[in-house]
Amino acid sequence: MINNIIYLDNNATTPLDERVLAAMMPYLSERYGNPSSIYSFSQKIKMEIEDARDKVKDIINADEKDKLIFTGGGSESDNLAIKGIAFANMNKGKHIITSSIEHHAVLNTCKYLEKFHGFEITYLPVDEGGIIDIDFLNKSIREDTILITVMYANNETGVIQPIEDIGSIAREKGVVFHTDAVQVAGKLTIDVKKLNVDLLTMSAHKFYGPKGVGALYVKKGTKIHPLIHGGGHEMGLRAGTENTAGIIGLSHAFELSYENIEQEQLREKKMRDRLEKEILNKIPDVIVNGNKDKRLPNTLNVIFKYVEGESILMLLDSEGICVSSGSACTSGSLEPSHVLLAMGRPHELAHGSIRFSFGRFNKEEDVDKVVKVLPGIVKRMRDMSPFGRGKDEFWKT
Amino acid sequence: MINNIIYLDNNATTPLDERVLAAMMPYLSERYGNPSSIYSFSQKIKMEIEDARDKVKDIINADEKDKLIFTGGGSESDNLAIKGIAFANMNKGKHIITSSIEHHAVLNTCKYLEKFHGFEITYLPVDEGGIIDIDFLNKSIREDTILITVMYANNETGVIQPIEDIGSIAREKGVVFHTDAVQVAGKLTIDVKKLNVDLLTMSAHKFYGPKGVGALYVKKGTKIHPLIHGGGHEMGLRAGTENTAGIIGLSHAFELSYENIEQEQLREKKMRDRLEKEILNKIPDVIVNGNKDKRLPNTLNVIFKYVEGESILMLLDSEGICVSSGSACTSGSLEPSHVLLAMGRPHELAHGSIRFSFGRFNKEEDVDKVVKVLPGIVKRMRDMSPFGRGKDEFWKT
Amino acid sequence: MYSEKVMQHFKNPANWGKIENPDGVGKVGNPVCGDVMYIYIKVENNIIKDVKFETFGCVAAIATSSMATELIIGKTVEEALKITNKAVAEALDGLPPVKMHCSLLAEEGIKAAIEDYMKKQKP
Amino acid sequence: MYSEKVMQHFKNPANWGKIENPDGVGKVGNPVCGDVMYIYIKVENNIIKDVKFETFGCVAAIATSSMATELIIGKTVEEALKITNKAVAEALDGLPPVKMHCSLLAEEGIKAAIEDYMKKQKP
Ligand SMILES: Cc1ncc(COP(=O)(O)O)c(C=O)c1O
Ligand SMILES: Cc1ncc(COP(=O)(O)O)c(C=O)c1O
Ligand code: FES
Ligand code: FES
Repeated sequence: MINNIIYLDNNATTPLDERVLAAMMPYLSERYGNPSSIYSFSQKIKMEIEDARDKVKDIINADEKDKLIFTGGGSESDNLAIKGIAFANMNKGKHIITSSIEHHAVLNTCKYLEKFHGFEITYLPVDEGGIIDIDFLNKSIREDTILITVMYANNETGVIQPIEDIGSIAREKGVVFHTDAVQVAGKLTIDVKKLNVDLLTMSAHKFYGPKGVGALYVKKGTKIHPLIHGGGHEMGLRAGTENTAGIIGLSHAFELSYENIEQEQLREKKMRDRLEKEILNKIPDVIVNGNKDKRLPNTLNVIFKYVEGESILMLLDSEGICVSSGSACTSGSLEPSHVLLAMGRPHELAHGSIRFSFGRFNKEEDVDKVVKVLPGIVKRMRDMSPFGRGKDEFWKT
Repeated sequence: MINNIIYLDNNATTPLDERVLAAMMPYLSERYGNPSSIYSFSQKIKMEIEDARDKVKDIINADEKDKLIFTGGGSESDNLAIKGIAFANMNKGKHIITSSIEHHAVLNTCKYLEKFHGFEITYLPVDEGGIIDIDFLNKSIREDTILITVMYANNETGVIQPIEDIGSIAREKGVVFHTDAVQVAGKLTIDVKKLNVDLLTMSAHKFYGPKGVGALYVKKGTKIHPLIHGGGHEMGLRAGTENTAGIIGLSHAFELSYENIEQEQLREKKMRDRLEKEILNKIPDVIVNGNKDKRLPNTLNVIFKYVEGESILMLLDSEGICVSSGSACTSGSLEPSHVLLAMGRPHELAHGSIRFSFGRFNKEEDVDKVVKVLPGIVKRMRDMSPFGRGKDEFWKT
Repeated sequence: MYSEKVMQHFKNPANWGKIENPDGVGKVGNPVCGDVMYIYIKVENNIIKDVKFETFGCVAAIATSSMATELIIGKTVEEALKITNKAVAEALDGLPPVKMHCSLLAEEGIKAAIEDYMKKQKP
Repeated sequence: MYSEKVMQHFKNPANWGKIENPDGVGKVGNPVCGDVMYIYIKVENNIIKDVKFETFGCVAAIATSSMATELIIGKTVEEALKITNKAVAEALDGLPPVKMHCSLLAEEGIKAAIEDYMKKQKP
């Protein structure tokens, strides 16, 4: 990348891969036709969209008759899945099960249905490692449960949920199951058949594709309402002139991600693990969040006790290092991370987490740079804080 | 443009202007940050998005406190407006007024609310010229009417509706008023204050911007629910990581469209009028659809009696000429145009319309080429048809 | 959307036009879309010697008209009656699903023309 | 998001640290976010001679702590009591709306420290 920043926020968004941009360019210039038009100029574009769809379906091992709906992003896919299932099946019941650590696109959609459309929501608790309680799930399923929606991996901690187990339970009880796989798509292999999911969300800009385009996998026979009504685009499930460049970009980016996925996982894991080790070695009073055995290979979420996350983030920023504190879309809000709170972290600690997330364009030097400046930054902020070793004992952990 | 096609389908979509693409490029390469992240790399992008928003607001004469929400396209904006108002105000009433000639993004959204959420919809009729019946509107407003949604100009015929009048009536009666201005944005000047609208839809790809991004103007104080819930993006009204390139593209394209709008209107009108005249001169039994005094300057919708539209379209396609028959997103469907039916055209005629829509990149030569081949094409299809002069009298007009 | 073969038949349809003094005429309308086909046949010794069509309809309607007339020319009346719309569509390398109904015009047109011919044969 | 000035004060805050044997100490917490500020003052002849802070809080909390201490140093106790969070925020060229509450920490910290000082003055 051209910037001389060290970008360690790949769970927030990723750079657009140059190869993906190259694949998109024709659709941003001479191939501008509306895919719904019936002259050949447009029909060729329509066919390329269908090829793009088939490619993605192949990679996630979807059935030929399953649907893959292109949307305007991960949030839209989540909303389409949840509201679409809720409204199409409310005659059968109005109970939905989700978890307490979902992304806001899921959480706030559930809350909306609860508040304004008479649905009842069960929020599954998680353990200290951030993994949902399967027993609780089992006990929560009722006659009128129409949907279970649990994310595949958490964006803040990278913790991977037991989707396959949830899927078997859901299938056994005949409940529709949706998973938000935004943080998994492009990072781990996905097999919708093995997972027993009925719906699965992905978002292109998390795997080196363009922003503003996502997809929702919908298993054949799933009864669902569109979120965006209108023309018959996307098999009648998502109206609107197709974002041709975006769709081609999503598909190409998705394909590229799986070209040598295992190698890339190892490469990122190595950097992540070294950063983790160095931080624990060099900085006292650090807590690593999330079950270490069930974590995305690229994500590290740590708490530096006695200081707030934002300050560290901003001092790293002055060193040209981009990381996040809480999830990107809640920063600017005051609430501490709902994910860390759900994992039992006290309020002050939840407020102080920093997430490092590696990606395709990171190098080992990036770790070196962080390790060089981070201890000083943390020390400086701790000195400025009224708490910490030898100071007031404000909290205990 | 690089293609050697003659593109006369600018109401379906427009080429992306090279200048717009150039403005988008940084956001498709080195400026990839997520605008919600708080480090400076991203905050700068955030500021540029806000500038883009302000530019569009300025052009439509919006108040500083009014909102402009960036969405995933015209259809999403329509759905956000209609469902957003409907669900946020259903405690006040469940009656919505729309017209019988709306785009499917409006029509099918209304039908959905009617069928599944207990709303009642009144569909305003139009006259032979395609203009809605204002008296009928006046009489249709009830105590429980919570929304009037009437399009600014029709996509098939280009007929412009009396939005200002509708706006005054709506304001007087205290009913929220939305207009789908997808076919007007970039073609005519828009002044939301003068129009008395509360919500207004636009879509970038109709004014030489990118596909997959739109906007919804929302007057301050309008009570509305989001369509896509999640993070607090777009003032809490549209969750999802911003399509940065798309937003910058929309804004830049919108600005460019108004740079010399009057000149461009005249230029396109001249071509359109010449085409109309030549067709009427050279081809018998032609009907021009839509009130000629209230028509977008770029649109010409004609019926060639005794033949079907699709055949003409496909023969024009073999000559490299792109036009449409019915609206793009309903082609592939079998129904004749609901717009022409609403204007009182019999079924067989409604089935046979062709729309020519001019744009920024058309030249007078394009008219010449159409005029050269069209009479022969129509004659050929008429010869093949069992109807027409001296043949069976199948219908009368 | 349409196969090459459909487009070929649409652009250069075989047997379009009228037969003066035909032995049978079929006039059928498509209930789905309102489109119309006229078919004229000339029969000699129970064999379809000539056939022509006039169609007001879409690309698929015209292409299937053309293909159907090609399929029945030189066939016996009985053979011609066996031609189905599916056979016509297959001979055209298929039709888009929403356009399958269009091929019914041709099947029914042929049937109607043969019926008309048979009626006229009865004394 | 943050003004230049906020970032300057955040990166190089004035008067952070502790005063040994202060004349007054304020320990306040922000009810909105749970963040905490300690403020220490030294007073001579009713004039604030020295001030230091320790803050556990966000960028805005630290910048306002720094600015507030600069604003009161050298002022009389009465003058210092008149400093509002708005004045501190303005001196920093403003704060983002969601961050306005952070500036309350500084205002309240100063008040608490002066109150503590006054209490100690009473015989
Ligand atoms: C009048 C009108 N409204 C809405 C739309 C939908 O816009 P989009 O295709 O960008 O979703 C269109 C065009 O397709 C249109 O012409
Ligand atoms: C787990 C998860 N779900 C959903 C989303 C929303 O995706 P988008 O921003 O593309 O709408 C994100 C990222 O923002 C995410 O991390
Ligand atoms: S649509 Fe009528 S025959 Fe094809
Ligand atoms: S967020 Fe707590 S002081 Fe700013």
